[in-house]
Amino acid sequence: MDNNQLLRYSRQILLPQVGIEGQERLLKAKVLIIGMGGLGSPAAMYLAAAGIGHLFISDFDKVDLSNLQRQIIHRTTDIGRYKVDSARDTLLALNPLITVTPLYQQWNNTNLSAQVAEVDVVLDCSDNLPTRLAINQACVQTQTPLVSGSAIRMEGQISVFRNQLPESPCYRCLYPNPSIPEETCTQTGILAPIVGIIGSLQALEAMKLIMEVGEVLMGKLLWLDAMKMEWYRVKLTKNPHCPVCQDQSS
Amino acid sequence: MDNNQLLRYSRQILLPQVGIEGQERLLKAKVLIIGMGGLGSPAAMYLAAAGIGHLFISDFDKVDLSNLQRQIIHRTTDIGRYKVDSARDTLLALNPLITVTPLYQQWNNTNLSAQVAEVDVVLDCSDNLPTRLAINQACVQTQTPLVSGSAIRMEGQISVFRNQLPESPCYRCLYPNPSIPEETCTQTGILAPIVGIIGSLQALEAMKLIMEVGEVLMGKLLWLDAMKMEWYRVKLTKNPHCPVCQDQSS
Amino acid sequence: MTIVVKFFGSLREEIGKSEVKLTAEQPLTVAQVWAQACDEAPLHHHIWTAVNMTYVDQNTLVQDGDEVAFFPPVTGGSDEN
Amino acid sequence: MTIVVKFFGSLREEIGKSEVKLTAEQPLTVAQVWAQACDEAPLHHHIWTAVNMTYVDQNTLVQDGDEVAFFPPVTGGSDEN
Repeated sequence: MDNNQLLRYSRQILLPQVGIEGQERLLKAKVLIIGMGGLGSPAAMYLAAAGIGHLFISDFDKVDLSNLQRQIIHRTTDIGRYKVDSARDTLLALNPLITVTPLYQQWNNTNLSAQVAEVDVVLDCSDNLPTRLAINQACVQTQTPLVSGSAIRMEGQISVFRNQLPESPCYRCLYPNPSIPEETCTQTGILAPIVGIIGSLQALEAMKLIMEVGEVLMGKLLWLDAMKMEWYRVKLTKNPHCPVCQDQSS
Repeated sequence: MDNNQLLRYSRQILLPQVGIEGQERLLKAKVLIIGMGGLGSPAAMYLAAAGIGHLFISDFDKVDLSNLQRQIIHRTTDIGRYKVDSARDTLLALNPLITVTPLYQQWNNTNLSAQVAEVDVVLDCSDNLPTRLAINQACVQTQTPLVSGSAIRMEGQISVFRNQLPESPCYRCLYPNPSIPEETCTQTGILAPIVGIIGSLQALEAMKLIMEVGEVLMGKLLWLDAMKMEWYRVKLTKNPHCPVCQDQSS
Repeated sequence: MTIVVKFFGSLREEIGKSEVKLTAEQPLTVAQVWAQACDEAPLHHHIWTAVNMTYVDQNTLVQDGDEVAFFPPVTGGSDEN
Repeated sequence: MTIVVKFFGSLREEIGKSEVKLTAEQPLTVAQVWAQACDEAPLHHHIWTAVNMTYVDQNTLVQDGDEVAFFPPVTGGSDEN
């Protein structure tokens, strides 16, 4: 690190849990964030600010006026641009010392697994269950840790799946029957700050994974009830019949 | 609201807890945010995105390189500018339909109370106990609700003080003896996403206060232990000997 | 046996109550707890269930003194246009 | 009487333990619980204390079965230069 970096990151290098070693790990890390919407906005901005060396940001969509109520990485003048272009501009304006790779494509099992295999941590900031299940499968196959967040209505949830550890449940363990009603913010709505809370928590857990400090939410799900402002902490166990992670470990 | 506003805010108007009436309340609301640093950045961005009609943002400081690790409202090219100028630019780029008033002054008891009396809710995003106590005093005097957040190290806390209600504790009730050691991020450090979590929570509680929906953290303190990723919910009671809120109600 | 039943988030608002206390003569599964607490309303398979804050499936048997929680999985997201 | 003592956040890391079980013959205040759990180390007046997750002052008497938590107030912020 040069003096410029030492000063920029000084407020976290000061922490005994980070130090020079922790900051070096962040600078060397590669993180894939899938979705540059409500969750991806704060997650990417905090990881960029903190100095994650290489961010891969993925979204095939364009910025729409109705996104701006909560997707704080985009600006009104970005309407109509690809979200990953708009997001890359914001991230590099925040921290020009990092590398940002925009990914425009839609994923299939093959190209997603190949991309996931390139990174240290994946953040699922997507908006639908089929995509979430595909991301989980790629992370289990490649034994890549996954920080999964979601938010809708006045609710949010986050969990961490350390897919390199045989004792870790995977995201699919939670859905023995994945044919559940689709919910999107288009139909259901979301209060703006909830994505800020969950997306920031995703960035925090990703940094802890990279620096190997503290306890992450492995085998635990935090569930936010924003109307009551209560957090529920639910213990998760590996599903012995899970078609994704059981296949993998046998 | 015109069609442009209806579309921009559609994802929260859809919520039964918000609707047209809730959005109208947000559009009419005036919120004072004291501090455009780590907590003020996400708090202001989410309140601007959600359509709070008039944001008063206060900070007398200028942007420094060491801020950019966590203060995501500022850009690298903003170094040396007043934080409130840099923040105003970001907020209006996010949502040009709102009004943003930058406040550059340092506060004394008189001018702070006068400013607080102008708004519906105050967010304390400041960085030291004397300022926090002065903000509390002004909010108690003017019976203005206060959303108090703070973050340092790997810790954060948030609470809401509804100073118009006689049963509400005030911030000073928590400090029978306010001569406690100063802690700033300059000496102690902070991990970037923690301010994102607490600042977003402050925006959420402010919106619930304005719309009068749900239960806010009155008489409750949420305390985040980011190393263990655990939230503690502590019940607060009014201090019968509090020199600030007891004076007021007698 | 006595069981505390809780409903979280939007499910609480749908059901119209946040907590119910049940007494039962014989062992119940989580699904049967729901039926008794919600006047036989159908329990959709996508609703998550936790016993004493551990995620379980709907056929799990509940013990005396257990707390059973029902809550909606959050699968959506806000990336959409 | 038996008391569970917990240390949160950076205090946990300073003290080097997260939880202690105490037994006592006679009633103790919160401050005395600290002294017994922390080998008579001084309890600074700025440390917050909660009994059964309710904020209390350090002279509060603790009852059998109570959970006593110690945690540092977060007063700082990150607005500084």
